[in-house]
Amino acid sequence: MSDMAVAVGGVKLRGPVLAASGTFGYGTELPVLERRALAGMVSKGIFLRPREGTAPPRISETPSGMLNAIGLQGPGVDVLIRDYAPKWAEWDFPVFVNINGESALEYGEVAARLDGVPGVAGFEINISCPNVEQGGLYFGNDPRAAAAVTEAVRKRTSLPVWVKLTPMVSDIGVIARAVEAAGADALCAINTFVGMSIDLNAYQPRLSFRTGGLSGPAIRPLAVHLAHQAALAVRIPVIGIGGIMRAEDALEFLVAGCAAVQVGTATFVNPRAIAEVHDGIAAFLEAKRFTSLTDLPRYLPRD
Amino acid sequence: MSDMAVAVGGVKLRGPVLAASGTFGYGTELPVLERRALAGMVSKGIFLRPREGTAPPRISETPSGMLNAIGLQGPGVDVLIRDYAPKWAEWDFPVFVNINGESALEYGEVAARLDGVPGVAGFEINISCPNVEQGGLYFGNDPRAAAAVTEAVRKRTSLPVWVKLTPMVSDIGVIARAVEAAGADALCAINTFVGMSIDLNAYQPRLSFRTGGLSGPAIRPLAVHLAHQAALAVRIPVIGIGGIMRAEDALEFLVAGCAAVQVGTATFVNPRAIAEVHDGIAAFLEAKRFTSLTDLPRYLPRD
Amino acid sequence: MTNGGQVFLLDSPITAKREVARDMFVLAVRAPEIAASVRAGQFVNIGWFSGPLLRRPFSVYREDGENIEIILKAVGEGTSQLLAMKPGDRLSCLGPLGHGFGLEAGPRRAVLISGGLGVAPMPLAAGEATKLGIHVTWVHGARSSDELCTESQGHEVVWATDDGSKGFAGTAVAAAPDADVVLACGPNRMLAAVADRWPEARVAVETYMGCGTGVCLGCAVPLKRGGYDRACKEGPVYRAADIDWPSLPSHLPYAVTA
Amino acid sequence: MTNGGQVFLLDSPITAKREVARDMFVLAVRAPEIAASVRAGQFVNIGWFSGPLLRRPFSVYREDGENIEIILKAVGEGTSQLLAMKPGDRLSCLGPLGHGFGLEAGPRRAVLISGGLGVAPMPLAAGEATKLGIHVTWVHGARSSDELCTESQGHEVVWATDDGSKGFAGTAVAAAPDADVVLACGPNRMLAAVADRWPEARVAVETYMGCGTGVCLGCAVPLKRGGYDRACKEGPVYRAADIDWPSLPSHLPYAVTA
Ligand SMILES: Cc1cc2nc3c(=O)[nH]c(=O)nc-3n(C[C@H](O)[C@H](O)[C@H](O)COP(=O)(O)OP(=O)(O)OC[C@H]3O[C@@H](n4cnc5c(N)ncnc54)[C@H](O)[C@@H]3O)c2cc1C
Ligand SMILES: Cc1cc2nc3c(=O)[nH]c(=O)nc-3n(C[C@H](O)[C@H](O)[C@H](O)COP(=O)(O)OP(=O)(O)OC[C@H]3O[C@@H](n4cnc5c(N)ncnc54)[C@H](O)[C@@H]3O)c2cc1C
Ligand SMILES: Cc1cc2nc3c(=O)[nH]c(=O)nc-3n(C[C@H](O)[C@H](O)[C@H](O)COP(=O)(O)O)c2cc1C
Ligand SMILES: Cc1cc2nc3c(=O)[nH]c(=O)nc-3n(C[C@H](O)[C@H](O)[C@H](O)COP(=O)(O)O)c2cc1C
Ligand code: FES
Ligand code: FES
Repeated sequence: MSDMAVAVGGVKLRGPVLAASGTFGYGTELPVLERRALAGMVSKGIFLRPREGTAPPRISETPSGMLNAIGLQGPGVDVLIRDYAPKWAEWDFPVFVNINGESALEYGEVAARLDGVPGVAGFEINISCPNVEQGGLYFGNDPRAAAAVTEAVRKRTSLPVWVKLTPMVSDIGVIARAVEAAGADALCAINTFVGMSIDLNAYQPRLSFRTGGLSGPAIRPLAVHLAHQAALAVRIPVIGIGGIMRAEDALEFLVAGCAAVQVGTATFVNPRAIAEVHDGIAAFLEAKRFTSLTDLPRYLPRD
Repeated sequence: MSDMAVAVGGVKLRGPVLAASGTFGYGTELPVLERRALAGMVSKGIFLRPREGTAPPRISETPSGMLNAIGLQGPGVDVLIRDYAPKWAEWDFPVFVNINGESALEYGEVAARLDGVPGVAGFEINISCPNVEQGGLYFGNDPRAAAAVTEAVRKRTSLPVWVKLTPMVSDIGVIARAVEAAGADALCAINTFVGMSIDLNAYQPRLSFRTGGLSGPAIRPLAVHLAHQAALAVRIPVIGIGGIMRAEDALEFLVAGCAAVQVGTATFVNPRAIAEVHDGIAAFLEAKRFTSLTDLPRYLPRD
Repeated sequence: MTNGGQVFLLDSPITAKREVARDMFVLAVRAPEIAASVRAGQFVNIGWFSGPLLRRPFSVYREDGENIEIILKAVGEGTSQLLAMKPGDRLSCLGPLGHGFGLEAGPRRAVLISGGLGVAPMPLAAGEATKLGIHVTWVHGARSSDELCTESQGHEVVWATDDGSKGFAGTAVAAAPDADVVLACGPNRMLAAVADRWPEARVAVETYMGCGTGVCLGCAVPLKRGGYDRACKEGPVYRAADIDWPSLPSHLPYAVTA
Repeated sequence: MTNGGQVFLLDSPITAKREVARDMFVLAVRAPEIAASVRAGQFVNIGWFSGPLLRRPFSVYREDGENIEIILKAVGEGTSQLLAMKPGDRLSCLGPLGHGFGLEAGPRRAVLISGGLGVAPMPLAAGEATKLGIHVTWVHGARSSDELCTESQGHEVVWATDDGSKGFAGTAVAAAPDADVVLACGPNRMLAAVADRWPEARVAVETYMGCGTGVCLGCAVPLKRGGYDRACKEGPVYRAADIDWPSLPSHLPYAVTA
């Protein structure tokens, strides 16, 4: 067996495949799961306070993809600490909390509350939220805002801090470097792309929120490109995300320069997707006679 | 029969469905085509001088999409004028030339040469080209550069000038308004998204150019969103492009606020796609008892 | 109710197919583990090779210990592909999922109300109720007699058609008598009418589903008390009075054509 | 040559399927218009319902006036789906496309060299040559005897296997005699060897194709004189000496497994 362990942004993981935020709940819901292969999970995005989420319809299928507008429904930090963290503390893989806020201060506050709570291994900052202080534009589009959020969290915790990038930018390298400089331990690339789908009976968007985030295999070539660009831009590890259904898809991200990957939408289709991706990567390494995942050739021409 | 005619950016078209640049050659190649439904075509992107294009492999299939890196292979403006324009002059639909350049000046020069040539009905400016003067960044990402190109072309021709937007921007409305102010008669949204796909035998990108443009149904929800955002931002008409395979797909763009659409990749799959999309829109209007395409309800909440 | 039970992920061959009304078909698939444990009102989430990205949820229509059945019409891409398949072709079945009707001994008379494809969970419900010694009246409605699935079960069966071409002329809700327990499934609009008349009715609602397993929060059901439940976990069966009906989308294709 | 001919877009049922070597199959589809006009070396571009986005190009293997045949192995998603289909299932066939070998009366002896699936255009080529009074020697190679498609045609047939398990031990190129006309099809690497020995050979090359109809410029074939040709229009058959072989990708799945 090849060695599948990886070190990513302040933690050692038993494998390269994690569960992506919003597609794995709080780790307690999924049936027929095989936990042995799970290197770690990122919990559903949380805010300081409870959020109801958006009105239905919240999802809509598209060619090889899906749009979602869940609106970050969640119970808020206090319930997370009370109901879920104690369970996480018993598991044999780390749980990262996907944190959200409407201001840099709020992000910092969420991190501070969770810092030191048993079961919380680290943070993934979701900078795809609208920046309420600066008129609703997204933190993730602006290098200064993205850096400010990263710093605000960095100051309030000694746990690993990962920053999850949005793809809706003209140069992801700029944002990547800004959050690296602000103290991120790793980058996660990428979150969903904004999309829209129209209901031709109602002459209006299918989703009540109008737009939604596109995920699934449709976005994979875009995600591989953006993760690769991020990896070229920084020295910290990059975790690749977007449309991974099978081991080959994950290997594309790894060869493109990612240290690990997250599997999202695939889990909806196949609750065992993560185990299958993990096993498939292991089989690939065996077949190619690599003794360890670190031997996998990477395509990272820094020119 | 419902009235399918539309007026778009300086021309009256017999229907709302055009052929997209790079997917219809020079209009002379395709077999089994049904021209009756073609409202117009945009020819393959042209530069001032001949271009060889990129080395193969140039294309790669992805889930519900394809990546291409053709490298704007083409014979240059002079050959276009000599070999193709005379044919176009005989056709019963307008031909727009997709023009490209490495500087604003070059774009203007291409337009000037083509201005007044019989068979050339107008221009579609492709601002997804790298701006050589400003270090290879794309014209389409920068509102000033995009406006400069538009002005450069506007000054050299009295034919309709359409500007084709790139989706790789954080706010398409900003670019849309900039080129509207610079004199564009219509916007075309959108061009392909940059993507990458990795060959796991070679441990390098499948395309020799490394990255390619993603087209096809995979991008449709993103394209509908961006075309809608562009339509909200400007008063000039927007022509929707991206992943249209069937009439329903085209209708999504039209309801989202577009005046017309272009069909690209679908033509590769089905050389009769444009006719089928056209006929399907007509059938939809009949079924809903709209006497004209202009009666189709549009979803354009300007709030 | 029936949650917390074990869920299975099975590679199931289609074993039979029959037409039960105009354009309405029943597919049987071999899924012994699900057949053995499914309760009325639960569903399976079905995927297949070269199918659409997401699985499709279907109520379990009947089971014979070895096979489960689902009932469907071709209303979109997924159902069209399913109905193009033949015995021997394989489906991936995830289930049983969700809370069912949760019938228990006690009540004397049950009325089962179904509209169109809302017939789906009723054979199992009729069977469970009968076993519990409950008298079952099943009222089933459709637009016209040729769209009515007349496979029936229960002590009394009442047909209703909008056009009066078979049985009662009008909706199933209008044709239904009162009872100790009311179970209903059909278009969300019909269920809203059920909720008006019998707030305590147990209704199986329909939503879009991303995962069917409780992780995506896509299947939000708006609640009267505020907030949202997951149709795939807390539902799909609800107490009628608990749902904020005006906020529940009623234009889903299944519902519309049901 | 054979360009400029009419192209047809047909909805064609699969009419037969047979295995001709290990994992190698021939599919017949009803396509009378294409069968009547196809020339050796031309191809059809095939799509199907719920298939991958792009069509897949296949050389026409044989025709009987009513049906055309293609020969393939499951090497990827498209070919796997095609081989899962059954007689009666429908394919969309666009063709005949491209320039064929363009055989004309004149030469006395022709050698046809094929490697693996490169057998595909040869039965038509052997037939055309024979009709023109040309003596045909067909040299066909594969890795081993079980991978060798032995459906053969022509005046002389020579087998070659890399492992010597049937016929000549070595490549088809090494086994081939000289002749007035050399036609070849197989992995691009093999064709490069053909070009070394017979610069005037007519070779059918393989590229990725977006459209098959000349509009996408995806099928670029690098030319010795500089620039690129379109395999789907100016090709897929070329004069061997015209191609810039080192720049032509040689790792396509068909080619690799051929
Ligand atoms: C708990 C539950 C039980 C169901 N039981 C049955 C049944 O027994 N028989 C039956 O015919 N149908 C049933 N449905 C609805 C069935 O899942 C839809 O008919 C089916 O998803 C439509 O899919 P399609 O691919 O044909 O349509 P499409 O329009 O192609 O579907 C496109 C997208 O919309 C989603 N979608 C569309 N309609 C629905 C819908 N009504 N519900 C959920 N998602 C939808 C699909 O999942 C997909 O993402 C049930 C739905 C739920 C939630
Ligand atoms: C002119 C011509 C004639 C051909 N004749 C035959 C034949 O007679 N028998 C046969 O088995 N194969 C033939 N091929 C190759 C055949 O098209 C490929 O085997 C097939 O496309 C592989 O598809 P796949 O979906 O199984 O593989 P995948 O790997 O799933 O294909 C993925 C993508 O790559 C493209 N692709 C992959 N391989 C090739 C390829 N070799 N050529 C072109 N595109 C490719 C596909 O179109 C698709 O876009 C021919 C190719 C060309 C260009
Ligand atoms: C239903 C759904 C909910 C999601 N919720 C979150 C979230 O709360 N926070 C976050 O950072 N990303 C969220 N995501 C994005 C995913 O984590 C992931 O970045 C994206 O879906 C792309 O990966 P995939 O294609 O593998 O799904 C969500 C995605 C989906 C589909
Ligand atoms: C092979 C190929 C070549 C293209 N060439 C051009 C081009 O020369 N100029 C241009 O503006 N757009 C070009 N495009 C982009 C298309 O015109 C269109 O904007 C894009 O493909 C999205 O539409 P679709 O999904 O319908 O294909 C090309 C697209 C493809 C697939
Ligand atoms: S369908 Fe995903 S949570 Fe219910
Ligand atoms: S395959 Fe499109 S031009 Fe040849």
